[in-house]
Amino acid sequence: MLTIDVRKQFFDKREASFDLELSVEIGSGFTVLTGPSGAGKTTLLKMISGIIRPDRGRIELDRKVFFESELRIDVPIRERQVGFVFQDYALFPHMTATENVCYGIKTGSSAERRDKALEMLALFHIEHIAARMPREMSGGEQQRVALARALASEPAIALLDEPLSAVDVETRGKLLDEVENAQERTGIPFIYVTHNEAEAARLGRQRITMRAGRIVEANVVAS
Amino acid sequence: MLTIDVRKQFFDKREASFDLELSVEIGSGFTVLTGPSGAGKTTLLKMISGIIRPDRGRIELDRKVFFESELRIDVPIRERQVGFVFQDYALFPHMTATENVCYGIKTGSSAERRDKALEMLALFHIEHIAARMPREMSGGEQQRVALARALASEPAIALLDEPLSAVDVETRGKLLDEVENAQERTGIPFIYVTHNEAEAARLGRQRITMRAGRIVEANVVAS
Amino acid sequence: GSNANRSNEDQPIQAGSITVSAAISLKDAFTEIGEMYKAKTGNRTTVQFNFGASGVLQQQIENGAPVDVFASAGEKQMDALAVKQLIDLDSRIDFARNTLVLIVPEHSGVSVASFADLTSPSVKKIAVGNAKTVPAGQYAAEALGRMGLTEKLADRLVLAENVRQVLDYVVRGEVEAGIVYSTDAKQAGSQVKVVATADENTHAPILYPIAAIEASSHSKAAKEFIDLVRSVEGQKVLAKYGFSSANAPNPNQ
Amino acid sequence: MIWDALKLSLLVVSVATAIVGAVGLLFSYLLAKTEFRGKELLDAALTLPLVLPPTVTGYYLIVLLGRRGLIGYYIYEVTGWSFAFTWEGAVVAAVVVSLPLMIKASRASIESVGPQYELASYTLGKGRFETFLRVTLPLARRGIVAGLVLAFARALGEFGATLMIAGNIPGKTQTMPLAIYEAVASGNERQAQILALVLTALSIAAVYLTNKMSRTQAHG
Amino acid sequence: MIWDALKLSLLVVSVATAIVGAVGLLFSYLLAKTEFRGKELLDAALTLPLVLPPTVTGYYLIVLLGRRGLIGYYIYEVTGWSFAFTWEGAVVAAVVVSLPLMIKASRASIESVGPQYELASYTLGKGRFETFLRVTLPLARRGIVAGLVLAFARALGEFGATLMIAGNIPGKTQTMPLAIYEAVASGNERQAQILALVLTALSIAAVYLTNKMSRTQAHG
Ligand SMILES: Nc1ncnc2c1ncn2[C@@H]1O[C@H](COP(=O)(O)OP(=O)(O)OP(=O)(O)O)[C@@H](O)[C@H]1O
Ligand SMILES: Nc1ncnc2c1ncn2[C@@H]1O[C@H](COP(=O)(O)OP(=O)(O)OP(=O)(O)O)[C@@H](O)[C@H]1O
Ligand SMILES: [Mg+2]
Ligand SMILES: [Mg+2]
Repeated sequence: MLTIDVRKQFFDKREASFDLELSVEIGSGFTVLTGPSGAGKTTLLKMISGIIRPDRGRIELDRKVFFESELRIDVPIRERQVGFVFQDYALFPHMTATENVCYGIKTGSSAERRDKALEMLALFHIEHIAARMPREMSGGEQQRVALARALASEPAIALLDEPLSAVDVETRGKLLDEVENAQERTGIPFIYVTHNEAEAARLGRQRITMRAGRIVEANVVAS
Repeated sequence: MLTIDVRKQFFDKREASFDLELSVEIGSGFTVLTGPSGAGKTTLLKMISGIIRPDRGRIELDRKVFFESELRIDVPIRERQVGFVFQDYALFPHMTATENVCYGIKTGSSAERRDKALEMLALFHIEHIAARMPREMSGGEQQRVALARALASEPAIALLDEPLSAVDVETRGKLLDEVENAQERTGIPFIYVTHNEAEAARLGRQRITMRAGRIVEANVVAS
Repeated sequence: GSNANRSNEDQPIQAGSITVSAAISLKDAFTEIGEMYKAKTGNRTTVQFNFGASGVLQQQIENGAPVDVFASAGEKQMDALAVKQLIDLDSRIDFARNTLVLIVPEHSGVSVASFADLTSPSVKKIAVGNAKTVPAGQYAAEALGRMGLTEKLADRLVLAENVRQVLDYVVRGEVEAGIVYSTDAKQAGSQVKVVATADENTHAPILYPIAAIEASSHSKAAKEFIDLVRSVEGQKVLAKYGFSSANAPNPNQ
Repeated sequence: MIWDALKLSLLVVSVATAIVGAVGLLFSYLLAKTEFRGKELLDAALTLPLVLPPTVTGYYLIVLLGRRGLIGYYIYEVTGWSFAFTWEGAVVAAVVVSLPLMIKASRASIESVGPQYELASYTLGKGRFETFLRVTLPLARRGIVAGLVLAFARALGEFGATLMIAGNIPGKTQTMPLAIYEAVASGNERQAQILALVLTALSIAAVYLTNKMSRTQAHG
Repeated sequence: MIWDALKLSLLVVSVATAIVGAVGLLFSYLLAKTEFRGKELLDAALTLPLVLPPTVTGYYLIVLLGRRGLIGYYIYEVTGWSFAFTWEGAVVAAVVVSLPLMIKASRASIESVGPQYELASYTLGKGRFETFLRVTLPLARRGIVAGLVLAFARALGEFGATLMIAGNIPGKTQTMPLAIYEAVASGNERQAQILALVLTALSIAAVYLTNKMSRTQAHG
């Protein structure tokens, strides 16, 4: 279970240009996060992962406190174990697809880690680009490497920021199966940002809709 | 009218890992370009704009030869006047939204260019981020700045590589209106890459579907 | 000191090597004497030379550099060490003498035949060592002063940081004239012409002092080296490179 | 004396840094963005003034620019003027020794700018020059500023080559480092310390301000 | 003599470059990635050895490290050994004068690496050190190599400070630039030219090879 209760403002000069304030408890399994562009979806994921620090509030995953402004707790990013698919991928430009995926795998010999990486690439139908550098991949291929990298790192929670937006409809269907499998296998919470109604409908046992920094609709399975 | 007849191969070590070969004539107006991830859509747009040089062949827009391998013609990018929305946006990181859009506007005093830039931003519902730097924008906001920048530069052809993929469904509908308006106003060819069936259906008088570097279906209004 | 003229025949020479810091103008002569020294000791003791500007050598010694013998191109540096009691005063002795000469480029359109000619308007630039840092410059300044030329030449002087620089300027015709030691002029060969020699009484005698360093752990070998420099053979080598004996009157006079 | 040397140093350094900035950027651009035969060799050769003892560099400058030098001869014949013993000679020396620092640092940073921004600029109808000025340069800013700072500091401290070509004429070509050297070598420690302090303060202040300024401006 | 000086130069330069590489990266990292009081002042102060005439730097080194120096005294008391007139002294001189070049160039390039890659690395469970080594360093490669090349060249050419602290003892502390100095000062022009040629060739070859190597490897 993920508990979030935070406030965060961005400023343009002196004026607050964006004001996020929300409080929600999210159960395990899939949660679809939607909302118009600029609603604060990415900002929320970045706060959960520790990349953006809330002005105040509390974030807690399965009794482990990630952030607590009163107690001055702020667990470093690397200890939060989030698998993050960034909206702009953030693939390491100097590593091949395989090396990108290997990078986050924590256990096993180097041969084992390599095998696991190749397996992940195959899962997302990009085994043929295993040896390619990011700049030699198409947009959709890059996005799938980012997804493979995040899920291969055995995270405690997966934060997927529009992870299939650049992939064609046909392929996307197959990949969604794999993402769902991964969630079921690991049992960890997946937060999945999407603008795609079909995706949302398919994944959404839980669903949160944001607008202008607020939750306008929440359908969550929590205490 | 845009005439394309090209061949391009990418190599992984010695082996050709991707082989594009196609020949098509595209009339003015909207052309929707679809196809699975890795089909070669971006590669095609980059060849039209001059960013990627074909191995051989010919590209011609309205009797103006852009590329011709036999005659060794290769018009530089800047003289082709393409309005390109890149799949990864490529916004100038050191300029605000307004400055990014202004950069490509060729005529008018600096005040006029500024006004025009702000107008374009308003058209795409992002006037509130006019003074923000790219790193302070959400994904969908960045994408719209890229769209505004490309269309403000008064191109001879617009190459839009999934220009609304990061924008929510609701907003996207309104933006599509504006893109269609822009095409009608200017009368230039728009090539629009998308995975979204709704978008494709709405824009597609002409439609090209690619797969593995070949055109598998073309419905074009040409000669 | 003057009791350094002991015989070195009856004393065994230590094995190992000694370090001699010497003014760079002594390089050729001292290198040769170094070989002689080595041969004399049956190759058991060698000399490591540390050639540099006298001022630099002085500062190294002041800061504890492991040196056994110091041979300076000027008294000033040796005096500074003496004051700080860093040299073995008994071993200090002048071992060579030099003279100051006026040189002009090999092919020169300006006629300069004496120091007095330097005031001629066609002489635009004169290279001399920097009196504050280069011993040769110090003597040159003194000489020009005695000749009453200081004021008149003040804005024509280019101050070099070593004698080599003066030679380079003159050889390359950047200046109409320069003042160097006769040994330097001799080294430059036909590239420069010596047109005048400064009178001995226009400047303090140009003497090269040598001394053993107080902190040296090879004081016996150090003194033996000094003795060798002072010996007939040593003086012969120095003469070969244009130095005259410290005691003898200047042969050019 | 301090005052004269300081004024002269400031003059020489500002002119030299301006020249190094312009020439250095030109070279960096050519090395980073164009292909030609012997390019890497040129790059390697450009580091030479760093390797050769400054006195040797100064000697070559005299051989080249002196009154009877390979180039200097013609300058002297035509104008009756020569670089030797002038503050302009000091500028030449400072430029030659500091140029490699500028070029190395800025070439690297120009090459590190992702190509997508330049390509975007071309599609917006901009030529190479405007693209370089408005896109590449600002994005390579840090490395270029670092190069300029290095060049500035090196020019400020230039000593060996300056001594050779410009001579050491108090009030005319005696820059701060020459004055310091003179003080140190003549055992005038007190004056050396004062001079070194002034030079140190000047350099720290300049570098500090540059850092501050380049960091408070928009960062890419 | 050439041979001795060449061997010694290679020894001194390789040890010095290795030290400068390690220490320089540490400083660059601290300056680029951490915040502390007086940071920009430290950065500015680090350029000082560029500004001071090398002889003056050497003078301060000997005052510090000489047998009677502030630090050197204790070293000597304890170990009976001193930096003065040793090749290790030459290494210290080379490190001090070339460190600023390394730090300036590599700090700028480390700062230019987009934060998204480091953040991605953290989310993948990597600590600061591993992230720096495997992500930041390779992405800042060009600037770091430029810094190393500058430092190498500067160390190879170091002369003034070396003369002061290490002396000029053939076969023991006489590096190539000192040998050139000695040859020039004693009027041995032929030898000076040969030495300068060897030094030039060595430096061009080293820089050229470094350039080639760093460019044929994967580029980000
Ligand atoms: N550093 C910043 N400074 C100022 N405003 C910011 C900053 N970062 C984000 N914002 C603003 O905060 C708002 C929320 O941004 P966020 O990236 O969370 O949106 P989002 O819901 O992910 O949108 P999208 O679907 O377009 O990616 C946006 O309006 C954005 O412009
Ligand atoms: N420089 C390169 N070297 C090798 N292969 C490349 C290179 N650039 C692209 N490719 C390959 O060419 C194929 C076509 O790429 P392209 O970017 O045109 O695809 P796309 O149709 O735009 O796909 P997407 O919808 O995922 O963006 C891909 O498989 C890609 O990996
Ligand atoms: Mg977002
Ligand atoms: Mg694409």
